[in-house]
Amino acid sequence: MRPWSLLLVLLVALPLVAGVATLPPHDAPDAPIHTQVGALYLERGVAETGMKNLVTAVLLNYRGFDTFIEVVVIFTALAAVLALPKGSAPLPKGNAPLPKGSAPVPKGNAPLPQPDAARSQGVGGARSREEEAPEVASDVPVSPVVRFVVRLLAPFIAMFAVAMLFRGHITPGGGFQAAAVFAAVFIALGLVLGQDRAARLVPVDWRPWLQGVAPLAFALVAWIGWRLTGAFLGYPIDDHTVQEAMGFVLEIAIAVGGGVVLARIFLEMET
Amino acid sequence: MTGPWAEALPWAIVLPLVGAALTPAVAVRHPRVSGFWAWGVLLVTAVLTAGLVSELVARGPFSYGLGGWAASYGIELRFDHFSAWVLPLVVLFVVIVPFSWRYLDHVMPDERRPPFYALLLLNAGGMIGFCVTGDLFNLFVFTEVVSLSSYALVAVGGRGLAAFAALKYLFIGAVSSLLMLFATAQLFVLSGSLNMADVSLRLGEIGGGTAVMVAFAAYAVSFMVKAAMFPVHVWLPDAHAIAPSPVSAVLSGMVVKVGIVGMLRIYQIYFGAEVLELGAFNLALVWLGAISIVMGAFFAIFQDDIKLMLAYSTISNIGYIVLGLGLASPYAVIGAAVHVFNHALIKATLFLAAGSIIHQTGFRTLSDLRGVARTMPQTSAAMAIGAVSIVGLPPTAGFVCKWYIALGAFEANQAPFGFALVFGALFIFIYYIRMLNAFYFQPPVHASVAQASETPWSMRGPVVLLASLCLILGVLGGIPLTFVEPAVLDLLPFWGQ
Amino acid sequence: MQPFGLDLDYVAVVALFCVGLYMLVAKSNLLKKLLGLNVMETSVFAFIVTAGMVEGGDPPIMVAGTSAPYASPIPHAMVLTGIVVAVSVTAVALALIVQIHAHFGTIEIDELKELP
Amino acid sequence: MSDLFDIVMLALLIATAVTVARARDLLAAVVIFSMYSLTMTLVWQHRGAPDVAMTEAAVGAGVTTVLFLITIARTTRREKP
Repeated sequence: MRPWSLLLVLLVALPLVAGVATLPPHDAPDAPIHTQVGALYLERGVAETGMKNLVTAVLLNYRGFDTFIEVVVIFTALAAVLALPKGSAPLPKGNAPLPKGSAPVPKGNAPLPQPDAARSQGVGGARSREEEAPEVASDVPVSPVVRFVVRLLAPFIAMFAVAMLFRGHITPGGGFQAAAVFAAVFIALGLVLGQDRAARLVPVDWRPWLQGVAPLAFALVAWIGWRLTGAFLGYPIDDHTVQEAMGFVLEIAIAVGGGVVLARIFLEMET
Repeated sequence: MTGPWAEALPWAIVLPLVGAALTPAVAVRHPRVSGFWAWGVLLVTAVLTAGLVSELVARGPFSYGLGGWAASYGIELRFDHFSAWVLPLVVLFVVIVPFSWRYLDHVMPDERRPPFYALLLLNAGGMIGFCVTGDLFNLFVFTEVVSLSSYALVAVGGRGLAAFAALKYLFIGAVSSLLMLFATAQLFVLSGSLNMADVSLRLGEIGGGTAVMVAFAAYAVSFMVKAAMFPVHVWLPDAHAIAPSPVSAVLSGMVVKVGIVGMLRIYQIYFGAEVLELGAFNLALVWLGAISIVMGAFFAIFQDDIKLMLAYSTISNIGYIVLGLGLASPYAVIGAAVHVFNHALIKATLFLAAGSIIHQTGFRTLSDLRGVARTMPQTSAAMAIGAVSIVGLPPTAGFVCKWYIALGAFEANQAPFGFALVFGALFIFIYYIRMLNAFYFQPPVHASVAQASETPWSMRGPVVLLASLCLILGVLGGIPLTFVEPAVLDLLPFWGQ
Repeated sequence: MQPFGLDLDYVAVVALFCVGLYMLVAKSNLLKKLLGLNVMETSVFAFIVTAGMVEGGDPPIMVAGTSAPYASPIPHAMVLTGIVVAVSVTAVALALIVQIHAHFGTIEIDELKELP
Repeated sequence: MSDLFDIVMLALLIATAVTVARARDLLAAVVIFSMYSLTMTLVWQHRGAPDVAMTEAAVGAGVTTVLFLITIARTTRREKP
């Protein structure tokens, strides 16, 4: 297998090297990437969007639709994890659920409503017992020092994320970074305190709304922009207060929605 | 110049996506509500897309600058004749979702329904976006929505093997998406723009070059993987056979077409720029298409499992489409473009009918399903119509496109490929004869087959409707043809002929 | 710097891409494959960021007192989107891997293929 | 000077990537992968992309690594030779 893999990698590498070798040099100021749309953004960005951090301006304003679809992608990941079957129990032996109205099968042939049901029954159990127990248990005893430090630092890290969130339009940072930090704090707490207590941080009743809050907020802001400017996801170009407000709504929604989605993926994988 | 419906363009994409985000909240008390919710959202989306198509028919292609920014400054959505594919796509979704209401009973517990329907809606929204976006990076992001939801949909129904098939699909699909991102970045570095029309213009100014060619190759490989063409088809059979039947219909009928639509978009960029001599690539497409046809048909013959057989037949039919595109003669390209839709219709019919049979009897192989036509006459008839249609016999939808592609082969003086096409159809025919023989003329071997009852109406309705559409479009096959013709004739001058 | 007419930064990116691809293709362990995929993804992001930089350029954050050149903001926005997409794909893949292990007791492709 | 930094960093990146590929202990591979991400973070910070660097540090080195670690805890730590 290995020689073939190396050959394949080489086959891919050669065209790629040839491709990148003929690109315009990357740090030349007159490369197309610096003279076309990008240059226009640099020139007019602050005036048009009211944001000093142009990456945030591109993310939320010029290419806001990309970001919309991007939050949809993380939501998709959560929906995917939630839709997967839970636990490891194979289907009950010999009588996988029969549709109603069908008689018992005369031959010893197990019906196969699910393609993998019968094929895996014999194998699954035996194999997993052979395997040695996982060397890293999921509920490792955590040293009291670590526990203390994590609990001590958690609020401060969360505050750092909040600061990053609210200054995202003038300094590096913004919704996604805050979301990732929120999720990291949550996961750290989950590992230290046990997930039951961590899970309480995201109340069950709110979850269905919180996990989808980012796409929903985007749709709302897109609608408001449509009413105000006549263009989907449009920002009123000369009203910086409204622009800023719309931007903040999006940033907060991305941070909360993204954080909740990542936290829930963590919870789902832990159980 | 634009009418009222042009305003609906972004909402047609956003509606299913937002509907998906709301699904868990809507269904929080009664999980089964999610099915009706998804259906309602899709119905409204279908109305919106119908409006878009009517706008297209009335006033020709139109575009929408998101955020009020002009085309190459912000993100542009563009609705042209190839984007019109979103209408049949959504309509098929509308038909497939009611089928899944009852079908899911033996696939998953109720509490997993909301995320399942959310994934279906995301899949639909992602595909709509993919078809109408005019921005290369946006195209990539939509690809990811479609792919990610597809990986998950493969795995929802089963445990071990389904997860394995989904993971295989995920690895191959992720590499193909990555190649796409790489190619997008390369074109961006070369042209400084992400807007398709703008990139095309600037590539024309730059002229050719190795980097331009490598970007094209990366795109081509990426979309070949998405379309499951011959050398990179390995992910398809397991994934499509193991998924729950409504999902198989979606994946086999529509998601693989993402590769075809993407390929058309890249053709538009490159031929507009006239920077590459793509005759050689067309020839490669023709050969790969021909090999896909014969190979898919060949493997299909030896399958006993009906869903696996249908999955292989998808590879074969993608071969037809690609062959038609590669031949680059008007007839062939028109036939291929229409087959994108007709194959979706036929494959949905076949997978839903197969799903009904599996649902009612609990068996999925030909040898177990002997004599099923006696107890499930309507479903079996639908299966038969689908089979006749996919072989390409006259009074059905499949005939028109394959006839056009074959005509195109002779028109382009590529008669051998015309014969390859006919041989492929013959191979498939042998298989379906075997299937129909087993269904209709052999005595049942299992009691559950002999005593099976017809499916409930929520499942039988969609199947019967789709089967009759196969027949109707066979008779009225001219309508989609005349619709696609102007788009194809616009594109052809650049096509390398 | 461009020895032999090759852009060293770009070549390093391709090298990382290839290491990742090799892991993805040659390794039998599913987690290793997924790590390879992540290495590939990061390398493509590195390519985009590299392409967006400019000699002596500043981050595209407009602060009074500094003057151009600035790096282009679009590639950065693209990579941000890409990173989020990558973590989504990774999360789904990991969930699938956990399920495969729970069912078959192994995450080695070689052993999974031997199963009936 | 900046050239030297670049060369060292690129070499480090390739070295860590190769080490990830060679490590038999999956736990080690994941931890080295997180180092790879952090190195990438430094490179991007150096190339005028602080936003991207922060995201990669939080998402690539943080969240992704933790998800990998959970998976290892629930599956197995050794790669079969």
